[in-house]
Amino acid sequence: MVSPMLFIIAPLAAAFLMIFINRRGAALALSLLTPAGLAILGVSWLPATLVRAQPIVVASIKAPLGIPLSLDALGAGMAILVAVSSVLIVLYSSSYIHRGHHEVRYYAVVMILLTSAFGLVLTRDIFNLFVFFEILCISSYILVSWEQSGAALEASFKYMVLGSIGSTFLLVSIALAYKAAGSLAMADIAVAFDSAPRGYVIMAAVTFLFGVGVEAAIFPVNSWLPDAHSSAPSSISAILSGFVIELALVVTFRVLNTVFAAVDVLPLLQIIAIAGVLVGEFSAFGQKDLKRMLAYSSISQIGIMLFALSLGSTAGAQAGLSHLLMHAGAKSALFLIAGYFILRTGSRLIDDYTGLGYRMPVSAALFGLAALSLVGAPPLFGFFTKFQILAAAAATGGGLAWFGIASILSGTVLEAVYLFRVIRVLFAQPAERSRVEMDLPALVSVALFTALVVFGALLLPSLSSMIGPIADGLATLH
Amino acid sequence: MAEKELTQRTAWDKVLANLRKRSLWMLHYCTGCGAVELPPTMTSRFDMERFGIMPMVTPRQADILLITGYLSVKTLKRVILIYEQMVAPKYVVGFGSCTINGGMYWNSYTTIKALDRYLPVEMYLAGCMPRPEAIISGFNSLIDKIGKGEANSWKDYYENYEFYKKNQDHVFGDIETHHDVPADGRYFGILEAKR
Amino acid sequence: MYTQALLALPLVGFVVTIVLQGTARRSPAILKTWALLAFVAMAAVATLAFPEIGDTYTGPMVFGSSLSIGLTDLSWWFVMMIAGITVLTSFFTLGALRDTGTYPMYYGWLFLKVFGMLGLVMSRDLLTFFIMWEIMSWATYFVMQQGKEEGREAALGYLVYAIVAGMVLLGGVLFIHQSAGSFEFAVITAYMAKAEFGILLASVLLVLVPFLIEAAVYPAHGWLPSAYASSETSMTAYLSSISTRMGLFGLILFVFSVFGLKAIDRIGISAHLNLRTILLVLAALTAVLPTYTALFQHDAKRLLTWHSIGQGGYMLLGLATASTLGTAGGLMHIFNYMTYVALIIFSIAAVEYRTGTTNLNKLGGLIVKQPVAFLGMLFGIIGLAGIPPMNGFVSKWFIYRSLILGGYPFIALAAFIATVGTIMSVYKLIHNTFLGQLPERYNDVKEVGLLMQLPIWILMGVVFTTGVFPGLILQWIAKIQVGMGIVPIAWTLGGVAREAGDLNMMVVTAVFMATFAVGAIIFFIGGKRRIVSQYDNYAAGHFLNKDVPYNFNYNFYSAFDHIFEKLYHDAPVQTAIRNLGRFVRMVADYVRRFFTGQINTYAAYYVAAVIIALAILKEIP
Amino acid sequence: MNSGIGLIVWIIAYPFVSFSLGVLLGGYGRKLTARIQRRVGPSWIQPFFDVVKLMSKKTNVSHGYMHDVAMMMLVGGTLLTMYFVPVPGFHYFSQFGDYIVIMYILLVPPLGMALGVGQTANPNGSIGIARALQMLAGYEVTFVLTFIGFAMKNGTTSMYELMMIQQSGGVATWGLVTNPLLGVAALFCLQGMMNEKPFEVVIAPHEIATGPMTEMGGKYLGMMFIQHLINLVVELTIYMNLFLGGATNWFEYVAKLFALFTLVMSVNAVYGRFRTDSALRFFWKLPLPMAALGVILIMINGI
Amino acid sequence: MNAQTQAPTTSRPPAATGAPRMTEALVSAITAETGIATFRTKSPRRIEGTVQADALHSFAAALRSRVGFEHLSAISCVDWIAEGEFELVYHFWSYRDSHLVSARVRIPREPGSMATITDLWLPASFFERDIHEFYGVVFQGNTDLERYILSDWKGPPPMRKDFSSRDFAHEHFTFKDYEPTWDELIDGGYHGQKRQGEGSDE
Repeated sequence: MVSPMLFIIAPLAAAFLMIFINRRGAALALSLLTPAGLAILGVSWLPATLVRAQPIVVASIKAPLGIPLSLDALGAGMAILVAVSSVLIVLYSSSYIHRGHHEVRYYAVVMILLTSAFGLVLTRDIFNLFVFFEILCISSYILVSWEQSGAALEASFKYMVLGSIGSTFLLVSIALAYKAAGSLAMADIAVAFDSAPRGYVIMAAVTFLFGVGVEAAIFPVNSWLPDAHSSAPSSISAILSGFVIELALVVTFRVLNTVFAAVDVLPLLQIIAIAGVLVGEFSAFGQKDLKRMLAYSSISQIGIMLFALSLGSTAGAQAGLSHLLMHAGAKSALFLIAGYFILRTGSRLIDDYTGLGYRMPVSAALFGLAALSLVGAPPLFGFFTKFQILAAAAATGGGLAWFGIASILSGTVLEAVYLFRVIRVLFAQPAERSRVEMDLPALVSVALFTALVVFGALLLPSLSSMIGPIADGLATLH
Repeated sequence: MAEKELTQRTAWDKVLANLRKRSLWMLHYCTGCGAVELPPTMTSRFDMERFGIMPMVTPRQADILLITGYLSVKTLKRVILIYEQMVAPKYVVGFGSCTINGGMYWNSYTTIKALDRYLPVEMYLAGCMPRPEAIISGFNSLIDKIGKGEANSWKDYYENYEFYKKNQDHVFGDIETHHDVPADGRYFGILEAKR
Repeated sequence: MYTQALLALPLVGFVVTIVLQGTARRSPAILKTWALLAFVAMAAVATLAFPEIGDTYTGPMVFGSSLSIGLTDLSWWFVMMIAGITVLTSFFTLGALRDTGTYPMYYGWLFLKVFGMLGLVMSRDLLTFFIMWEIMSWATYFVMQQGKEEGREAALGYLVYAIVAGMVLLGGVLFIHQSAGSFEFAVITAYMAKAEFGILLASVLLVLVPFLIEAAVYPAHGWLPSAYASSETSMTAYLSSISTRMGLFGLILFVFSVFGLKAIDRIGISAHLNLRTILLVLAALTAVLPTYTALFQHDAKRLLTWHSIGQGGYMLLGLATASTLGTAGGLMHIFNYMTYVALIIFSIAAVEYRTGTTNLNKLGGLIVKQPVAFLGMLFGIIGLAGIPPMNGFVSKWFIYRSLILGGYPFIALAAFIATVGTIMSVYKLIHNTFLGQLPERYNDVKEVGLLMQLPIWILMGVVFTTGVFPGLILQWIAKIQVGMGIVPIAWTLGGVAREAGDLNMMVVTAVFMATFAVGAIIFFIGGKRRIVSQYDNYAAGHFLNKDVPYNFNYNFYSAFDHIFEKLYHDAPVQTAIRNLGRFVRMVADYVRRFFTGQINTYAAYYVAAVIIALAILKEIP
Repeated sequence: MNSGIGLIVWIIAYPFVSFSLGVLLGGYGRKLTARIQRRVGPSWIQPFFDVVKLMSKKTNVSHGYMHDVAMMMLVGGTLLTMYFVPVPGFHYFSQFGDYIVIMYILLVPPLGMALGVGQTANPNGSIGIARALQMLAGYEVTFVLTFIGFAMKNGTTSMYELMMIQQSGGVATWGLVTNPLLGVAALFCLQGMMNEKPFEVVIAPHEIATGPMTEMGGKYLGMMFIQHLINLVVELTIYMNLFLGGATNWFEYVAKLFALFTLVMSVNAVYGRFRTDSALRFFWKLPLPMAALGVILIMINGI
Repeated sequence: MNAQTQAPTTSRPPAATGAPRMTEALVSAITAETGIATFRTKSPRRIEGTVQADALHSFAAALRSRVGFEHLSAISCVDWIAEGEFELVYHFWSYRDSHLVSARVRIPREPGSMATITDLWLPASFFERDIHEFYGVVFQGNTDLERYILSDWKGPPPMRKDFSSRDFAHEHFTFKDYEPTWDELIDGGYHGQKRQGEGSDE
């Protein structure tokens, strides 16, 4: 079987190759083929990882000097999700990104972002985690500022400042961990922290939480997200909202859950999650700008996922991960369609889309379906995932859990209203009726994303068999 | 009234006429100075209701159309519309000398001089204006006529409608009363459908 | 076997309609005939499914429990009503819906809505119930979009209420599942019988509130008038006849069979002051206030939608008494109301089809031009006002008798006040449309085609026969009452047997026909009569013609308007809900300011977060 | 005369008996009003002459088929109510319909008239009908409340049983005596139900030309008179059955009829006419609270 | 006759203030303010005078604004057929002084036209229509002189002296041949024909 190291090497190689060839066609082909190949790689590794995690020996250097990497079920799952999403998004970008001069560089940076994403999932070494985290942030800054407009530059600057604050906190946490464990491997650190004094571990855990938390858009520190997602090109906002912040969330939660297991951080996470849900929904309610509204919606959805994961039960973890899958599909679809709405009407305000539903019927229908699933209307996939989360929360019981359920339910009410306000504007009386449908590649990618969301329920039986081992990847680190 | 008309009445007609005469409802077309004579006839001093006579508001419900004074050309149009809206058998009672021969307005260019050229008048009450006693006696004689079945002036309007129509056109030209009088006559069997 | 087929058919219909969608523009006839055939087949399957009452069929496994559907007496009663009214509506739209081009997915969403309703009615466990409830409310939202421009605005209003109801119900489903341990109705009933008071109260409230919202009971009725009035007319007929009754179905199912009457009566202080009394008071308010709002409406459809709220109040009145006569009255009223409101709205649709407007101030005198529509509306309004010999009277008689003898005098009075209000607004409806002077512009109006007349004739027959022979309906209701755990009503073909009370509609109608004949004889004894033109009218000597508007339509009940003007314009409930909306927008605005956009505030948030997190973690051991 | 041949004969004869009673009542009423106004007044059977004259009119005017059917519905409805209201010796039909049925059948004639008047396309008529329906919310609501109180107290809604309960103890158990509040409130409503002044705004001759009867001429007005006369008898009998213990024999029945009618007509002879909204306010300010108080008293000691 | 054709400015004059004046003071005030000296006291509280036709409009305006006669109570017309003239009498009334001023204007019968004063008083159009209908006087500047009392009248303006109402009545209407029988009872022999003979229009 091909070594999982390819996850890191292949995109890097593709990136440099593209820069070297510097031809749009080649760049596009490379950036389509690499993630597709990795997706197949992930699928090939999945059955093995379901049995037990596969450690990867890098250049035959043993610990403690070597960099411990390992591919477990969760890693494989996330890898497949990332790869498939990026294939579709690159397909969308081919018709969305105008044939500008440095388009090749766009694809190169995307490839680097992919590398860091796969790296984050595989690494078992805390410093290695820091390195991949830094690559991820930097490539995000570049991509957010892609349109070189005033708003984009300002947004990426804000994103960079917060990202760097996060990195410093992460470094502090790594320093504390290294002092305690003497080794950078997560397994050793975990053992060290068990015996370390409580205050010491709490400081490390909190700094780590808010270090990586910035990228995972955890509530108080995610204020960069609305500006970044709304001024980034839609394909990039789809990548960011689609799997980057979810990936960071999963990684944060996994490390907190295993390395800093000594500290019971779950109640704190629940409080943060519920706050995130409420703030996200209420701010999205008053929005006039479509992409900004979707960005706030991502904040609340992240809150829901974090709430599910932080319930502590396996049912909660499984529900959270399946919701993550649904959200990746639905939110990406919404962002990509929003991209074309902006492209066609040249405006980002919802009120300017009157009658667009008649001029772009297919995309408006897909927008409706994605919104329906996000809100959780049966028989779409979103209903089952949201129901599982609430059922898991009800199972754990307790005042905080029921308050969480209440806030999620009221959040859904707000979400339904502001999403369907857009649909009412779309299907209002149109000025003129000339068809301006999306281009074919974009339409194909959005259709596939929406297909995942609409027919997700059919995946449920197969998903429930795999979700077990994937979920306990969150609790154990091998 | 043709002699033949009187003798043909069956016993049932006689009984009916005697019952019908006990209830007469009046519609006053209060013009000129006659209207003021009616309140005393209706109230407690003379009490017209003893004879079953009651003032009514709309032409549909009235039997007697009481013209209580002079009629100008303009108001005659309204009177004819009201007369045609009444349900037969109906009786026009001219009140005071103005309806008989123009009264003190005999030389006016706008008042009509003889009511019976335009409407079939059942009875005139002479006087400028007749006192309540005269009104009561007039109505009593009308009741007797109805009882004996002689009060058939309303058929006259159908039988020689051309005469009345000619006079009306002479005075104020054609008006639209939504009534086809000859057709009504044939429909209700008053004109024996021969003309 | 028929039960599954019954549920599958509308789903197939939905899919096929989407496929046929392309043809809708070229020839709408294909789509319309397909919809009609599908609905007729569905009705046939529904009748065939009668012997399968009682057994349940399990569907796919979801969250560890299998979704199960099955027919009970109550659900079969509702299934037949849904099937019947759907066939009639689709038959009516065959003629009425001229350009399905502008209503792209009219039939598609109708199929989905029927699927949702049938599923809801046939669900045998809590999870299926909730899933079908959500599908139905989403389908209703999309069906309402198919009307005029303001239909979309009103539909969003409905969506807010529906999503709130859906989420509260979801909370209820979760709470019940958590406390009772399973979604099965039987398990829940057993658990609720001996559940401690707090859990029982919470689960009952969480489940009843959404049903009251969906059934548009008094405080939560704001969404219904504009949503129903602005959708397409035959859809208004469909929605107001059966769609609002799904909330009531939920109420009946949960109060009587899932929670059980004994559990419900545990909530409350005494026999006279318990949950059912609150329901009665709400029902009385629902019956009275919307009916008197209907009085002041200028649009025929809006007037009738206010009535659908009012009549919903009557049904709830009957059901909340939980006595034999009361529940029989409530159940029968659901059927009765469905028949005569559909009849009235179909005749309004016939008038709108020809004159193009339903504005009561502009219509008049159409009895001469559209006699069949007039007859339909006449039968309908006699039923709606609840005057013998139509079926509306029978159910109202039951409700009155149970309220009076059940010891609720003032609620019975409220019910009668509502009846008087109904009679007034109903007469205004038929007077302003069909009676009075015919305006010049409607001179060339003709009667509607045979296709649109057929449903009107059928419904007239149903309204009259079930009025004269209420036994036909009461026999099903008796079966349902057994299922609901209530002493079934001693029914006879003409009404109610001797000891339970005195009503024999056959005798009442027979005597009425005899006396009517006596009236006819007296009429023909009198002299000949001739029909005259409408301008041959008493106008104090004034000459009437076609350019003299001589109609009394505007501000028909001026005395009431004069007395109740203030109360009508700023109804307390509507302002309360508007303020709530404004409060949510204000909070949203306030929260949005959290994201200031300056980087220094973000950094400050960052530091604050870390400090707070450290503090929290210090506290938790 | 509750079974067999006696029943058949009575069913055929009853309309004529009731009509002649109505004529006597009508004549007596007009005579009484005249006497109050120090006038001689018409003959005792003046309504009979009026009806004969109206029915023998030759050229009747109709406005359409609904106008004709409405007249039949009008007379038919009142006769229907007449059969269901028990009178001494005849209560065969009250086993098929209790007072709620009667209360609704009472609405059939006004609805019939309203439809007929609507077709005559005369605004005076429509205004009259609008006023009649609004007045309904005044007196009918209060009368029903008194009935509800009474029915709840005795546990039955059948008028015949209520009558029997009142007759059980002679005068002491009359409705008016046992529940004076309900009885008096119902008296006010009786004045409204009979459309007598001060609640005569419906056929206000001066303002709206006798309201609904504007376009009714000839036999149409005749049939309305027939209905009005029979209605007089029926409504007085209803009040008598509910509050004056009905009647065991015909003399008592006729005596009570004329006594009640004297009260109603004397009030009618001396009062002016309320406007619609002031009439409604009157009903809601005095009789309704009185009836409500009566019902509360029943609830307190009754149940 | 300079007929003012601008739109009638019917702004109400401010109500006159100050103490009510006596008749002589008023006469002198009128002569001073309007410059027309023909006005004399006719009787207590009534002042009368003649005005030239073309001077009337300015006289009326002055009277109204400066002397305080705000109310135009009537315009009447007299047909002096002998002199071939119409005489229009304008009656003005002062609320404060409660005096009536009547201005007499003579216009020749043939053209029979006069300037309108509807621009000062809109109600004046009512009197002018009346006079036009019954005398045929044409008021320049009055936009609607349409007939409204004798709506069906086809003949000449009936109040003019040259129109004999009696002749018109006799030739247009036919009288009933009235043979009273009751007079024999009273004075035994006074038969109707004497009454037919002489003209009975005195």
